[in-house]
Amino acid sequence: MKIKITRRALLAGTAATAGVTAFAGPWKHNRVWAQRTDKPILIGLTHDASGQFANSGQDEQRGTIMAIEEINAKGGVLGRKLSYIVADTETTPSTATRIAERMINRNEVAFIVGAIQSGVANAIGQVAQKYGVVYFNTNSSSPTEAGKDCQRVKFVWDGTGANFANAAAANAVKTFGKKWLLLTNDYVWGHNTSKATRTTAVQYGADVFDEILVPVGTRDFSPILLKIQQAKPDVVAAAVGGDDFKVMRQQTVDMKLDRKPAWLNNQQDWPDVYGLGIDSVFGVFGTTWYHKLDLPGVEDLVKKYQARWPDTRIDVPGNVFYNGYMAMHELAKAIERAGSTNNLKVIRALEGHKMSARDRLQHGDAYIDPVSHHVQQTIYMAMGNDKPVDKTDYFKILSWVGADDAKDKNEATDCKLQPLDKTPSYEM
Amino acid sequence: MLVAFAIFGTLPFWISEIGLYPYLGAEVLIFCIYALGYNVLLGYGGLPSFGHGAYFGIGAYAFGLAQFNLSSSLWLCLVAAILAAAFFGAIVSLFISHRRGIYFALMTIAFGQMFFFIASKWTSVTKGEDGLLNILRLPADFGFAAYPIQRNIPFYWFVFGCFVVTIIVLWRVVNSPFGKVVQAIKQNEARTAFLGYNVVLYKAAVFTLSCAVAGFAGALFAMAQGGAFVQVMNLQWSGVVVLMVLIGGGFVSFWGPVLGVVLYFVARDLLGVYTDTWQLWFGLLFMLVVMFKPEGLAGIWQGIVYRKQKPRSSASLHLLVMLRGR
Amino acid sequence: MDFLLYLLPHLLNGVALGLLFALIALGFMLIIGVMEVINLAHGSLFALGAYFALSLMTPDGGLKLGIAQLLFDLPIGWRYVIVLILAPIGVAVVGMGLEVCLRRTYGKDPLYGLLLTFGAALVLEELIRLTWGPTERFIPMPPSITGAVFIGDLIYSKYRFFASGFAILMIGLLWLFLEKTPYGALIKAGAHDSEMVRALGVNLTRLRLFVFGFGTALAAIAGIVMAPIWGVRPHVGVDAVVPAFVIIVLGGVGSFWGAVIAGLLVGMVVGLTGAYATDWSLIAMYILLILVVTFRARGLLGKKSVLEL
Amino acid sequence: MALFEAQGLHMRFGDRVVLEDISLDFPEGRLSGIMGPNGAGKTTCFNVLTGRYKPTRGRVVFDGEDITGLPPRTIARKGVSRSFQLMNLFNDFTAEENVLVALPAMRQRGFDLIGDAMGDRDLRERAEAVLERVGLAGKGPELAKNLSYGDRRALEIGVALAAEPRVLFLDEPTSGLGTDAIARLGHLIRKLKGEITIVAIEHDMEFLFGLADSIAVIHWGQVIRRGTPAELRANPWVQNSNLGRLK
Repeated sequence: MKIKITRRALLAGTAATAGVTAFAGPWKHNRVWAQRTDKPILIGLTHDASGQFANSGQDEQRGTIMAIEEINAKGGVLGRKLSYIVADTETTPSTATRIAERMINRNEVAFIVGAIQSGVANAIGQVAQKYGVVYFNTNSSSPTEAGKDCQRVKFVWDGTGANFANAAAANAVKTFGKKWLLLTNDYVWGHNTSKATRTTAVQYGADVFDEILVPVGTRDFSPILLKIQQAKPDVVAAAVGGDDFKVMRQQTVDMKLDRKPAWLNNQQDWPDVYGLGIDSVFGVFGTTWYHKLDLPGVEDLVKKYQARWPDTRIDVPGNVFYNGYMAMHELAKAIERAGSTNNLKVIRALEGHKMSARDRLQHGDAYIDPVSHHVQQTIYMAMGNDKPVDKTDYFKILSWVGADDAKDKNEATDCKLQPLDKTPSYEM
Repeated sequence: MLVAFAIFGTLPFWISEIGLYPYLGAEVLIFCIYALGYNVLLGYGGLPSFGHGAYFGIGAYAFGLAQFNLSSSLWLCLVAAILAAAFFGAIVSLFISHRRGIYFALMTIAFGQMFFFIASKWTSVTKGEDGLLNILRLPADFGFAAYPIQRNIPFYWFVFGCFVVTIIVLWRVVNSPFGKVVQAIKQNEARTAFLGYNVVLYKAAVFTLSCAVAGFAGALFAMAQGGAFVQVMNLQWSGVVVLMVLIGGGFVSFWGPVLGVVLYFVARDLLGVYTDTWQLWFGLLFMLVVMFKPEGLAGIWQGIVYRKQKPRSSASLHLLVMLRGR
Repeated sequence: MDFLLYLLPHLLNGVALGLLFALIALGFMLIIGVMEVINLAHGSLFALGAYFALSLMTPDGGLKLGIAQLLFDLPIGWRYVIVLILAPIGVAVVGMGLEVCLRRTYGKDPLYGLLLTFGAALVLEELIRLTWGPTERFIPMPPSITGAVFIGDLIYSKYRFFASGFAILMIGLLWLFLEKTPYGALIKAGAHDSEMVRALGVNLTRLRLFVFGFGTALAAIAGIVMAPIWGVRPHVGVDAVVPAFVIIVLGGVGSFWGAVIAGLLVGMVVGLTGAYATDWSLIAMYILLILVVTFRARGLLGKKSVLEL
Repeated sequence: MALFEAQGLHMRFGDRVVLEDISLDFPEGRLSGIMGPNGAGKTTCFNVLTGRYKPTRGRVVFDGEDITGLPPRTIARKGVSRSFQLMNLFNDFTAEENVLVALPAMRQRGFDLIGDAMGDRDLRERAEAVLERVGLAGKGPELAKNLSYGDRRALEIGVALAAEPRVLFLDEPTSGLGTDAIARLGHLIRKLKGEITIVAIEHDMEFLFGLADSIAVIHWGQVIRRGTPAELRANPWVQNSNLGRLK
């Protein structure tokens, strides 16, 4: 047993990144130590590197890291450089909790950024709230994130399932018809998203005649596809996510069923489709950003991305990258506005903050909702591109909806942020 | 035993110095409890369950639900978690106790998957993939005084206390007449039946017991995380506990699982800092252990001790027996 | 009548699904039946098959050897046929490497074989992620087997016809091999009486190496055939190994027809629950397993095996 | 009055008839033998008698009670104990633990989850006594798997004895043993004879002839001869048959 101690000690010696930490004094406020002003601001990046969302996790990581490098190239924030540490959250909440604890207690990060899956985001959010660390949920789009599971320290950057439903449903009733069938992945995100779709669709006169619950982990959609054919709906509104969605897409496209009923897919994450060929995009779906938006600055970002990440298989930036990239830049700006890395000041600087369409590289202005901490933003509707200009041009952008129209009205009632004065002060 | 207690009993004083952190210590201890309970089933009973995460998860959910709906007493909530896990374990044991080997293993997978599936589906109760959040670390009320265990270090002490209790209970169980019978069943089920034992009942009992311990650990884990998440119930996490127990040497030692858990978490935490591909290195390490030292870490340790201690004094023999477990 | 018309496509679909499930389980069955090793790396080898096929089918797979260019220049149909032969051979080599590692566990508790392959599964999956990246990949298929067919007014996938036909072919070939060739007889003898095989003067070590390689090649074939249906991603193997496991136990360890029947049964159950109670379709297979094993200890057609000890 | 009786046992596996109308009785306090060539149905008969298999037809009666088809553990609890032909010890237990687990007193405490199994002096003394009885005094702390072949056989009988049976069934006790060990075993069984009722299957005729009070010969699933050793020895059929070594 003694051997173990020495081995551990040895390992500790090699783990040079860890500063010498001691636990002293009462917990809540001992985190506010005098900081040397030149000490880098350490950001903990909690992106999935394995598990179901490894691919998206790595894509948002490219976004956050690129933003950090750009900020540092301009001299950092408040005279301090940004540095970062990365840990794989494995798409697993228990891992995420441990990593958040480690980042805060051992690595002493100032902020935590990154999430794809809502369970992971919640696990990190809870730890962050306990210590008061500001946490950015970059890419988990469960409506509960800015609803009942909102946190004072947590900010949600992606559009949620409800946003996409709001943006799409009204239009789809007019365009495709009134006979609707819902295809719902049998988990919280699926249920919430379908609920939002149903509400909006019914409001615009649709008849939702059936809802098929698809168990999470379904690998064969053939019975479901047959069932859909037998039911003959005008519109199939699908809230199917993760690997299930990839499998469903593949099987639907293979059977050429992607044209006959109109498919309304909630959101299409870029990393999930890129590389599979333009044919593999099916249905109408939402996204927060596209690399061929006709806006100033978009092309620049694409070029910068390609220069920085020449080796990645994803040749152009997509929405997942974009959310990570924008969030990190906004974090730096918020620190600048707050004049401090103190969490409470940063939170105040973020709440209600307005971001211009120009800065966001979107068509409409966006703002951080002070009620739910959700970034209310432009939502684009898109479909597979029938006239691509190059091999990356998968999407045809159909329309866009401004922040206030896409907004999820339930957030205001569902979300109850912890009071700011009950949030521990934290500064690194 | 003393060495283990000494290391874990002083851990908060030095863990930060070696580059780790108290939360990790608490998590390690919780998984030690889980793994030790599991090893009573696998190492002593010879019954490979590949769906044990289910009972860990049931414990976590039961703890959270009890806290929200029943009582704000820590003890009652813990008891509820243990009973819930034991209850479902007992039901499952009715189906699987007359099975052996691979059929036993498969049935545990099937039931584990069912529980996992139900937990993911029954979102109104478990909150599905979002997780059952805001589970509190309730104060430990001893009647004469109540201690808050919100912060990580007091929480660590609390978990350590639970660990000690678990060790003592399980140690007594494996050395009790019941423990002997269970070991006899592992070695020779038919013979044990011919000696007049109702082996099915014993298998059911040991399965239920280890489910109860898993539920206990699950409840502690819910406190540690402040929530209950469905992922701990999936097949992969059920596999991880088997892996930890065997790599540590659960077949040859009571303490094996503890070694395995420590190795797993520390290696993962440290490898995870340097590489995203820790799974590759850990997998390789694991293959090497299975190939060259299937008795696991405890086997290596025993090899060293035996070689050094050819002429044993009775005192050191006693110590050795305590260390090896059996 | 309406009811029957509604049911019929689902029944047929269930049969097609069942054949695919049986195909997925074949390699697993061979290894568990003959060597009494539970090969948890089956899924990763299944995935590896798909990735090898990816690399051989298209330059997109990252294979930069000059000789591969010859392959890429072939018409896609021929390329596909060649890949269906070459990729499994490649995977078989990997599998044989694994068998060499496994030798140290022979004669011990079968749990150790299971654990070793569990470790191998982790390693293989991570190697796949390192080599080909975490992104979803796409293997081009000959156009003659993709697309849709019309059955009445229903559309069905052409590829599924091909895949289930292929599954029947593989099941038939394997059966012929096991029953009608001297090698098959040897393999079956090796399953139950290793002493007899030794007495016949056959090198048991080599026989096991061969069987394991053969089993992993079957896993790879299943991986390639399933790729257009399930997609190709590093962790796709998990989707294969669990059903394979279920099917083997349901059918009974060591029984060829047991596995085939169980595969069909699972396919039918998944197909029908998919139509009538979609939200229960995934768990149906486990409920089926629990029911069968509760009443028939060794599955449908199982024999006694050391794995029970 | 026989303590243990088999009445008209039939046993079929599939369409194979293994036992056909077997009736046997084993009087109290005697040593009865069953012999026959390999494959004659001896072991199946044994397994039916001790409850491992349920006979297709017929009854097994112990002490006036019908025990046909009861599970092995119930039969064992009534006082029927058996040893196994292929040695069936708890290999990772010590010799003492092997015996300990078999004691009825231990069985009664089987669901004692917190007591110390090895701390009960009374139990250990009883176990020690059994070991002594089978000639293994002092070998208690040895692991069963490390014992010599002869010692293991003795322990096998010790485990069966520890259950404090009224009837002890021995399945081919001499198989695999050398001459010395057989002699030792003979000595041991002779000591037990008279204390309890013993039924032994054996194909070593010499061994059985020297010990048994009466012997039944089974062939093709039927009892073909019964009698005392002397009667059988004189029987020309037995002499001519190849039932085993007969000097």
